[in-house]
Amino acid sequence: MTRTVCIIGAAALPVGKWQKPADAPEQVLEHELLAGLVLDAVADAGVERGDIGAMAFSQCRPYTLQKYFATFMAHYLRLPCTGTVAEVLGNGMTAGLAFEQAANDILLGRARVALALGVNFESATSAAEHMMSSMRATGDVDFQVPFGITPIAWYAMDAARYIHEHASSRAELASVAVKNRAHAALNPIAQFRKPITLEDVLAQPMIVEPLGLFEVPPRGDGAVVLVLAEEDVARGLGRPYVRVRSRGFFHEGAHQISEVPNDMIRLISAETAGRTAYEAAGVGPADMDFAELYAPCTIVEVLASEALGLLPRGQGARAAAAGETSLGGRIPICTSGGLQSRGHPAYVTPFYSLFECAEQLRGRAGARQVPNARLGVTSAELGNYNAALVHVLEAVR
Amino acid sequence: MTRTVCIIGAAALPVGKWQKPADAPEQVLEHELLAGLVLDAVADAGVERGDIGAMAFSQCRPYTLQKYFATFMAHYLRLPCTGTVAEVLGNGMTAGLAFEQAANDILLGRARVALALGVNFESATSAAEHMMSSMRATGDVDFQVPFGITPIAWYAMDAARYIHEHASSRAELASVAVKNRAHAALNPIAQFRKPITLEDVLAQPMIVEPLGLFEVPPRGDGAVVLVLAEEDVARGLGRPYVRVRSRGFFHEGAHQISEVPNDMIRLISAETAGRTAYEAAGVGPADMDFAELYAPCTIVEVLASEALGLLPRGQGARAAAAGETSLGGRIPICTSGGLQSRGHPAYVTPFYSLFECAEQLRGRAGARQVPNARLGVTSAELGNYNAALVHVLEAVR
Amino acid sequence: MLEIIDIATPRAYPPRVSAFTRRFWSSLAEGRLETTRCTACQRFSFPPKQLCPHCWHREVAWAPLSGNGRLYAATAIHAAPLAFRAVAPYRVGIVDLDEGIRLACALLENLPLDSPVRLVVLRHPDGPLFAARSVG
Amino acid sequence: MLEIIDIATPRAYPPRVSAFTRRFWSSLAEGRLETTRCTACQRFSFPPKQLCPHCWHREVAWAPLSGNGRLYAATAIHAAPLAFRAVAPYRVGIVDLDEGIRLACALLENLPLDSPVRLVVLRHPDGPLFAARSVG
Ligand SMILES: [Zn+2]
Ligand SMILES: [Zn+2]
Repeated sequence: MTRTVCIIGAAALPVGKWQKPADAPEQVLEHELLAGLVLDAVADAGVERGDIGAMAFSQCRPYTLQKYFATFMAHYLRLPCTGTVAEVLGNGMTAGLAFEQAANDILLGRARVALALGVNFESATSAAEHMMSSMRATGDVDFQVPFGITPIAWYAMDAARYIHEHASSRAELASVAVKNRAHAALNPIAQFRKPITLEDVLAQPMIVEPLGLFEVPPRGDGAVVLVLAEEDVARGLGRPYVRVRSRGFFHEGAHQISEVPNDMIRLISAETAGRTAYEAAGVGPADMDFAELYAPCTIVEVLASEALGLLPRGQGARAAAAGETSLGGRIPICTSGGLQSRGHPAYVTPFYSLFECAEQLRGRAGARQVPNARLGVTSAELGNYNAALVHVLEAVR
Repeated sequence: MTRTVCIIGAAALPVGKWQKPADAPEQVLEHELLAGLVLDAVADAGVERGDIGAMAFSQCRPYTLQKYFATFMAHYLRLPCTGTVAEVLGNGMTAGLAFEQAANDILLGRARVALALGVNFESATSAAEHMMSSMRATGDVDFQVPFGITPIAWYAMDAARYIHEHASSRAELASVAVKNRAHAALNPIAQFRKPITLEDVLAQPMIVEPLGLFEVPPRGDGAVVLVLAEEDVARGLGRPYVRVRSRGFFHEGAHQISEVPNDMIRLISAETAGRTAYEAAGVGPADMDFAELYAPCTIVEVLASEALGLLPRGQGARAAAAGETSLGGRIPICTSGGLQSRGHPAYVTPFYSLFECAEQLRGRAGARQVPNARLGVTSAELGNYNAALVHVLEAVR
Repeated sequence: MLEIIDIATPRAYPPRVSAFTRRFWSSLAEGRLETTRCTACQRFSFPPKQLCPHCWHREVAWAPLSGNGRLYAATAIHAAPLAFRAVAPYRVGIVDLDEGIRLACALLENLPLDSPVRLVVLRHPDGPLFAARSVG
Repeated sequence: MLEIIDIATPRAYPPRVSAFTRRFWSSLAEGRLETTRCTACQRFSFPPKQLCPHCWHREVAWAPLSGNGRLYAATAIHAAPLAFRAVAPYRVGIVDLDEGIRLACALLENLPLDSPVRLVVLRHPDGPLFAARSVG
């Protein structure tokens, strides 16, 4: 029997600063917030609690004191499961992999309804302190980390190379941040919603040259619950839902930089995973009504858009500056406001992307609705897009 | 198309103290060791590197400085993947869940050969310090951890209850440790191999009453690589292999203790997961030639054996004391030496169980070989066996 | 009201307090053991929760607990985490309260299993905890 | 031999040394840049590895590297991790060595991409690191 996975319900916390400092007299507890979201998402889906057979969690940050969070939550909700209960980890792809794990339980017939969920609390730890841990993910701890390379420093080097090779400019790249803020202004769960101009972006302090404060992701907390189901279940509910048309994954066998010189700004993994997903769905990039991409920095959105065939190679920044990727443009990208403005609680960020796709494809995106949105594409990544996970999603109403 | 998963190759580091203190001038690096094991396991399997399409990692302990270990290893080995590259976490079940993730990629046709692998280094951190983190997994951080409950304290309470209800004794339970040490004496990768007597066990200092030092798991480091493949591939290699006949999973919806009083020493999850696995394979507990169980303490082996139908309820400790679970007995359990003597590098422990099953079922267990071993059962757990993952494995020669 | 026992030292691992759980700890400090009870199915939860884990109803009310129960299981911990080293060995137990709730807590005496027990408040200088002791 | 530049302060984040990588760091301290080369396929790896990542052959030999290459990409890091705050902003770059190896390292100057560069040794009091600078 061939099964099809659908997204039938969703709930998301507005991205922002939720976590309290460790010495604050009153704490905001991750599990209290997430349990409430589970009930919201399940109500949104219209399923019964007893239908749920699996829970796939994106891992919490180490700042979350409650350990073995997945099994703890199964207890908190008194939710027996015949499918998997586990936590997964994979850099920025973490929530994408959790989504896959929940989907796999449905594909393998181990659950008819599954939750993909997680909470990422980190804002009470300063960026400088947080980077002492996150920089240990930027390459070899002994051969790359000693130079102080931060996670977004790799993207900055992508930006430098892109400007150099394609005669682009910081201003062209910065236009992506302006566009994303304009989208976020229409998104009630976005972290930053006050519109900004190109001049505002260019006037920000440098973070990693040539990227300034508004071109890199802010730090924040978030939590999302997605309800997945086999299509039989989805059909029986009589509500709009989202069909997972296809998926593609590829890991290029390198982490951050390849030791064998290659074309670093051609994201070969996104290209390969995207091609796999498009082919499996029998569609092409031109069929997409919108794209919600994992793109921590402006440059990453440009490179991923090009790799996924949404914009011509070397022309992505220019196209964004020309408004092609804005709402109302040829191919709206990151209608949520993207990682710069919707926010980037990293381990749940791909959940937020899937949440935005679900809102768009169920016609619930309000002022930022893409008219007649029928097909969308979303991506998640590992490292410097060394691996990509791509999903093509379809509206069913 | 229905696919079947097989274990075709394996390599394991002898369990022991490998990790060096953080201030030691020379470090033993997790990735250097694991990379060597990958080559060993792939050679054992007889497949080509290019056949491998996925890597599922048990997560490393937080003491492992190299972060995003999975994608780092994909780079270290320059191994592109079309299946998943990710790390999973789930208490003592961690490696079992990683094994499942690798198996799922094969079942879903995303890889024909997949690696399930991981390294657990922790021994350079003292037990008292380590428990400051691990106790945060022993229940609710705010309502249970403040009493200083350690992970194995729950098992100690199981032991107290078992002795109370079934008129058993510490000596009966302790006999499990003697049996496991006798098995470990025959296992070249076991952490402790010097035979011990019941008197030795009873003379040890108390750790958590009524369990003494030899009845609880030692701390140690380990690493394992398993090579999984679709049965077509396995068949083509012309070597003995292990067929995964079936699996069962159940989470009871509680973490450590249920807030609703139940029969705590009836491991309902192991019972349910075991039943699911037996039924899927069309076999029963009496068909098993041996069992390799996840059992940190003596009492846990008794309870899990009973829940899996290998020994009658309330009679497990007595049966062990009578030699029924020893090599040569009715149903040999933990021929590897179990977690007390083979060792317990927790996040890779279920890999070591699967490794032992693979050795037994391929007839390579040497002096501890179960004659004509054809079927075996293995388990992994979450919490106080709040969830169980059970596999029935079969020899194909 | 539970008996209150004064302890001279601060808690080894103080629990966190959220806006929601503050009520539990404030009541406990005054000798009242409370938890949440579902307004729909009427079942108790412990630890207190903002939602009912039994039926997922979202409305719960605070309700008193008698503190009377039975000792289901117990141990003494000799090998202790760093923060608890000074007090090791110490006893902990699992108690089934009369209201049908199972909880874990400190145990003040070495009691046979199935003994009737009663919860008490341990008043540390930095806040309360709870424990079980024999009845009478 | 690489130029050796003395630096007064210890390394902000000292690399660990294993029995295998000791050779790299010892050589570097003396101005020699070495890495491993496969005895089967003859390809270089960087960082040095006990096995060949290109063909999975298990025998490798230590081989010298010229230290000459080309700057592929670069940035200056202003928002720095705690340990690097004192030296921020600092430059890092990606260098393609003539031997066909791409590596990341500190960058001593602001150079246009594709500039020829040469690696140098930074001799800190606690051990060496490496960096790239302009040629000539
Ligand atoms: Zn209720
Ligand atoms: Zn080679």
